[in-house]
Amino acid sequence: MTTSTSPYIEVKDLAVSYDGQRLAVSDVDLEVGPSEFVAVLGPSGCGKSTLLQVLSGLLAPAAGTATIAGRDVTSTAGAAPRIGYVFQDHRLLPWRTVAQNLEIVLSAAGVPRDQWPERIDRYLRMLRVEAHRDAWPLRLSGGQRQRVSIARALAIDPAVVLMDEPFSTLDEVTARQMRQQLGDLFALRPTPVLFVTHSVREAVFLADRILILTPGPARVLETVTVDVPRPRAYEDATLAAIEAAIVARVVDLWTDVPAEASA
Amino acid sequence: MTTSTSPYIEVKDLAVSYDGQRLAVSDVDLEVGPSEFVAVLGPSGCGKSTLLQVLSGLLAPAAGTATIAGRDVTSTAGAAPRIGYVFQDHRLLPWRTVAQNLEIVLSAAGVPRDQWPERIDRYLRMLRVEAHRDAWPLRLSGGQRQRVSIARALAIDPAVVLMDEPFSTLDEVTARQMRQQLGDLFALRPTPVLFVTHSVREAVFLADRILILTPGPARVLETVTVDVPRPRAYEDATLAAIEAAIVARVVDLWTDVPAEASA
Amino acid sequence: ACSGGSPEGAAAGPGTSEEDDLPVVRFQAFPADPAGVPVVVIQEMGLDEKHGFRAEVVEVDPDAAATNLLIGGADVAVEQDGVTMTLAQAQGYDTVVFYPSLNTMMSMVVREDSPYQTPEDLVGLKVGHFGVDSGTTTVIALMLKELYGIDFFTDYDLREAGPAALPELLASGEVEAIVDYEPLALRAVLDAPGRYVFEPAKAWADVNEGWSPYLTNLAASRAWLEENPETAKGVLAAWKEAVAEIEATDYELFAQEPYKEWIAAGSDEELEAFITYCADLPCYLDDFTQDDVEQLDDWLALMAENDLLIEEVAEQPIAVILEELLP
Amino acid sequence: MTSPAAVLEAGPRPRWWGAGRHPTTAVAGALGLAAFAVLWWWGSERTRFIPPIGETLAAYPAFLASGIWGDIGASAVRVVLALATAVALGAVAAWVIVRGGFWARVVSRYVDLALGLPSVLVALLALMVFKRSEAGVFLVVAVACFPFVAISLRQGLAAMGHQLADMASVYRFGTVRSVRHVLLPHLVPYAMSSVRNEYAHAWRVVVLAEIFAVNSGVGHRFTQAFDRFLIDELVLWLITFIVLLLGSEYLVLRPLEKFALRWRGDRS
Amino acid sequence: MTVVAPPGAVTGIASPPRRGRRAGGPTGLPSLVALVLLAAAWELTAFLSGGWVPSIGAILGSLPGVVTDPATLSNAGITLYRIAIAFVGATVIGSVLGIAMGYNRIVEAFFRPIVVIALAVPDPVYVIFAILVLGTEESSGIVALTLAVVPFAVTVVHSGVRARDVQLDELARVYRFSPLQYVTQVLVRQVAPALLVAARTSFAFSWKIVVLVEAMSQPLGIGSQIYTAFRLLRYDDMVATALVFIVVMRVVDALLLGTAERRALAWTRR
Ligand SMILES: Nc1ncnc2c1ncn2[C@@H]1O[C@H](COP(=O)(O)OP(=O)(O)OP(=O)(O)O)[C@@H](O)[C@H]1O
Ligand SMILES: Nc1ncnc2c1ncn2[C@@H]1O[C@H](COP(=O)(O)OP(=O)(O)OP(=O)(O)O)[C@@H](O)[C@H]1O
Ligand SMILES: [Mg+2]
Ligand SMILES: [Mg+2]
Repeated sequence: MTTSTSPYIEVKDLAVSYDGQRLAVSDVDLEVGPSEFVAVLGPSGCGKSTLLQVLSGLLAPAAGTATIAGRDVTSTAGAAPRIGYVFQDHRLLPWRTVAQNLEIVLSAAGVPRDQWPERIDRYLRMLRVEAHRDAWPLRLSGGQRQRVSIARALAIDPAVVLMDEPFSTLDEVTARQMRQQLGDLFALRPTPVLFVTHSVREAVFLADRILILTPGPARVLETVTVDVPRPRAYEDATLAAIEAAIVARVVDLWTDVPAEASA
Repeated sequence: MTTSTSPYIEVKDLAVSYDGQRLAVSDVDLEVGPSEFVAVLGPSGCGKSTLLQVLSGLLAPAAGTATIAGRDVTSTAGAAPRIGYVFQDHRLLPWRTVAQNLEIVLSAAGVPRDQWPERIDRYLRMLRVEAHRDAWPLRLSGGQRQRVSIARALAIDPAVVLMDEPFSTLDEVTARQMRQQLGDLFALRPTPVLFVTHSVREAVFLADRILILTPGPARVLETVTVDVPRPRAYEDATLAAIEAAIVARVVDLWTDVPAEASA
Repeated sequence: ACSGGSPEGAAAGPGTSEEDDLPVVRFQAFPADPAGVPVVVIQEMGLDEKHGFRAEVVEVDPDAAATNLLIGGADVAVEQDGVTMTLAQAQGYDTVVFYPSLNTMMSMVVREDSPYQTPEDLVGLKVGHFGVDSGTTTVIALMLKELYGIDFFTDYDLREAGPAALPELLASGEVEAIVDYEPLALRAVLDAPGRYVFEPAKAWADVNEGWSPYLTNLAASRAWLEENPETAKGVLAAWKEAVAEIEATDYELFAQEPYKEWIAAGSDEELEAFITYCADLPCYLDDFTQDDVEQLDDWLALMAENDLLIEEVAEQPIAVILEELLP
Repeated sequence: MTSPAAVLEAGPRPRWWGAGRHPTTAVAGALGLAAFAVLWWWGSERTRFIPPIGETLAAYPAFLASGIWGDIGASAVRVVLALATAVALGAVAAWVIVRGGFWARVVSRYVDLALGLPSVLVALLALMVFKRSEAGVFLVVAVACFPFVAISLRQGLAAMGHQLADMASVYRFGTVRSVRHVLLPHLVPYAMSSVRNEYAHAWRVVVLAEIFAVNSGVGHRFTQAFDRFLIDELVLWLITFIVLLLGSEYLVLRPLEKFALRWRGDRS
Repeated sequence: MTVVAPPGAVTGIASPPRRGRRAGGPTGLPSLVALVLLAAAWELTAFLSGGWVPSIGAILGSLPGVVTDPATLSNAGITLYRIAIAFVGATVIGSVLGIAMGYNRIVEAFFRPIVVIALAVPDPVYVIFAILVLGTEESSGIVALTLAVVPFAVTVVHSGVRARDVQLDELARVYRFSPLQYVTQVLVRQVAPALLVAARTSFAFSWKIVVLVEAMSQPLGIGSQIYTAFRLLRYDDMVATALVFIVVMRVVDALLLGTAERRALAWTRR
């Protein structure tokens, strides 16, 4: 289930700058296969979110190309195949209830109306927020909002999943369940996933490959292939070993360079 | 450095409800000594943020009392001693630069103006965002914003520190540095701290005592005293053992009960 | 220069000017109204000082003019009509007219090349006016009813616009005829080009012993007249003298500054025509007798009878002969 | 109309809301002005009463030299003072209304009432109360403008959210700091739109109020031209109003707005 | 960034926040207090004006006459009709233009000077030019009215659109909301408060300016009735007529816009 056939997501020589001056991402190359789960690790502020924004067509790069399924995505949001994007901040529509927030993306994705209730139920249950179905987003806790946002991204059966620290504000137990669920879902229906996280263990547990980025402006420092068969166990010793290796590697690299040198 | 003399923060029989119907917190008792670091662990949506809001005077409880330094804080925000509050969302003033955001709270806290530059420098450097001194908050990455928010809370030399998942969106390496810094700072100048987190290891590493909450509405399930002398090492085996014990304990408890039963 | 009048002075009550002890009299006038010209003449030729007062001009908006006089915004108005004074009387304000300022200077104008010869030809057609409750419109309406049996308000297809815009409307063919006061009607005659189809002053005078209802009059509150008898007499004397000055030049005075600026004719041609018109009519009147008072009362009674603006005439005549009021 | 569809489908590079200053916006602004000039030219060709644009502009310097500054100054003082009062009143009203409770309802009744008062009526009543005086003009303008400021600021206050206010109270900002650093910056866009509107509204109302009440100011002069139907002079006055408003828009309001909202980044 | 929260939540600024405070008290009492205070102020004004401003007694005295006059009813109908058209026209044009300007810098830059010019033109000029260009038909008054109101609506909507949360736009783009969905679910909901203010502004201006339009160019309507009363020196009738119609307008405003407001902002109530 590692890199296979032609890459589904392909980024070449990508450079992004805000205000036309500061580089946030420089010279990133990356590939995600058609059924590959790729995790992205990088120090805070290195440009991970920026990368996902480019891939979703929200931000135009200063240089380089980004394609999904062969289509250039740097010009228009929505040109690429259906994307499930979990934003770093939740971005729920505050004037729609939780269920309505899902309905609207289902409708936008052209999912037939009769499938909605089943899907909404399934994903809200999977994310364990089914009790808040009819709540307004502003009345949810931080973690609950994040989970709704994940449910939304998954509910549309996306062709590509982009996740920006989706489990960052979840407690250990919930996060483990979620990871498990996400792993199962991916095993069941492999989809190209680009998964930004700051938890090394999480990355190791979920990903086929892990991209390690440098401190900003981001470049790919290293690629780690996690050759552990699925299903995996969170406490698995092999995973722990890989995690330890990665941590040991990055502790130096991410600290050596002054993280904010780019400014 | 564990519970000593009379408690500095004291919460009794606290119950909080939104809309006057759903309980978000029920019957919480808790004490924090004058130089005690207490971590709070609880499943997502159990009422941790709600608890901090009550302590900071933002939310009126339905029942019970909450005092800081003997003063009732349930009636007015700002009645209690100087509080450094790291909100779960950053809550920076988007129209003030990073440095200005700190200046405003320093001025509000009555810190003499000639001390500002030094303090701002110190804390921005500590949180490793000194390069973004003059940036607008909207142009920072998620983790950078959170760090500025922490710097703001610490810069005023607070009498009490309330932190709501302050390191949740930081990468492993940065988070470790931050934890270390916070631990050092606390060792240097012990202050009552109530620290909400979802990382068990983080809690074990930093806290004198850990409160474990039930799924919402929150009650205190258990108190774990971390009797490991400081300075502690993050990879310390004793800490790992305590972590494992807590995880083992909560995995059942937090999953057994349907997390959202309260709705 | 003439359009001045200090705002501060205007705001203050009647008083005396600073340089000398002469009482200040504030005259209110419409901008561009020929009724104001004698006041300007009074100022320019020093007739005010000669007659023991100092004249100031307060320019007022036509709509708020009566109110301005009533609230004391001016001492003497030069542009009030009998109907308005009757209304004021009915509301309990004792204001009176004491001398005519302008003759029946209003007309009905059609385009020159149009086939209409009399007001009757216009029945059913678009006629422009500037307000069904305006003095000009009601006067013409009553005359048309009396002379032709035409109900102005229902027999014509009425179109309302500001008085100054009416000539444009006629010229552009938007309406077939307009009723307007002078010199705006004259402007229509020159610009459209047009011609008079009904001249009230002449038409009414023909059947009423040479009398026709004045377009405007000098007016003041009875109390002011009685409290300032000498000044009031001075005002009237100065007015008469100013009118005489104008008539002595056969109205050619209008062509000189600052009167020319006051009148603000659309063109020199229009001004020439207006001078001719005035000299012919004539625009200003030079006597006011008990007979005129009665004629005015009869006219107002006719208005009341036809339910035009007023329901009944005032108990006392609204016009007074100053010499009789102030012996 | 460009918008919603464009948001979704177009999105050219660089982003459709652009980055930094576009020379194209200056060109577009000039085109907007040109469109107005063309409309005018077309009007003067087609009608007999609109004077040709060239003649009018040629006459403008002489008009400027003809002693209109005193009147403009008089009116400008009235407008600015009344507007300042209206903004203060409107801000207080909005504040009371958003706080809720009994007085909120009382005050919002007055805002509603003032919203529904025709300026002509207020001007006439002011004439009766203040006779012919400055105070009347001032009051008319203030009464006409304040309710619009109030509803606009009320909208801004209601849109504020409690997050930052909570932060301010935890860090004990106190009233002055809260207002200065939290409330005012948040209200900038709302205040800008209402100041922009009410400044223009104030000029319109001052024209009306001066008709009735005083013998000075642009309203008085404008009415003189209007009553005599001196179209040429009327148009010169119109140009003056336009210059006044364009000047304050491009020299004061926009730079101010740009400065106050620079934190929002590239969305001007 | 603009998280919209309940009105009333802002209480935190000066005093400690107590969220969920409901605007208190019965509805009637504040109105009554407002009325009494207003009446007192009016009487004082009437007194200070030396009797020129009609007293409340005089106004109440002329009210029955005004209300029972059949002309009042038909005039009110005519005026309401004019206001309705101008209001709808101005709100629609203002919203479309304001939204377009809020989204596109070029459109904004193009229309900005035009809007400022439109703002600069005094109301009477609109009226007179409409008559001269379009003739004396009923429609010219309505066109003048609409033109005079539009720029205000544009400004309000424009700034509302600019203050929106761009992050939600991005959400809509990523999840490929259809234009309709975008408009109804993202745009309108965010801009709703501004649209309401714009509607309220157009409504108020329509009514204010219609008085002038009718006074200047239309023989019928409440505006000309008010003006006629003034010219005929019946100040009490003038105020009474205005009062009647102001009440009518308040009712319409409350029914129409009040309901819309409650609907549009339901989600903010906790
Ligand atoms: N809108 C913006 N304008 C200018 N600079 C920005 C903007 N957004 C982000 N940046 C800068 O770009 C860099 C990368 O930001 P990005 O959000 O991609 O980081 P990240 O890797 O997602 O970090 P985190 O883990 O903290 O979320 C940061 O240094 C940040 O300061
Ligand atoms: N404003 C609100 N109105 C109504 N209910 C709310 C509100 N805020 C939170 N809640 C509910 O109260 C409960 C506790 O919320 P709280 O934010 O305290 O959780 P938390 O422990 O901080 O969770 P997390 O770890 O996800 O941030 C949740 O079930 C949430 O749905
Ligand atoms: Mg990020
Ligand atoms: Mg929380």
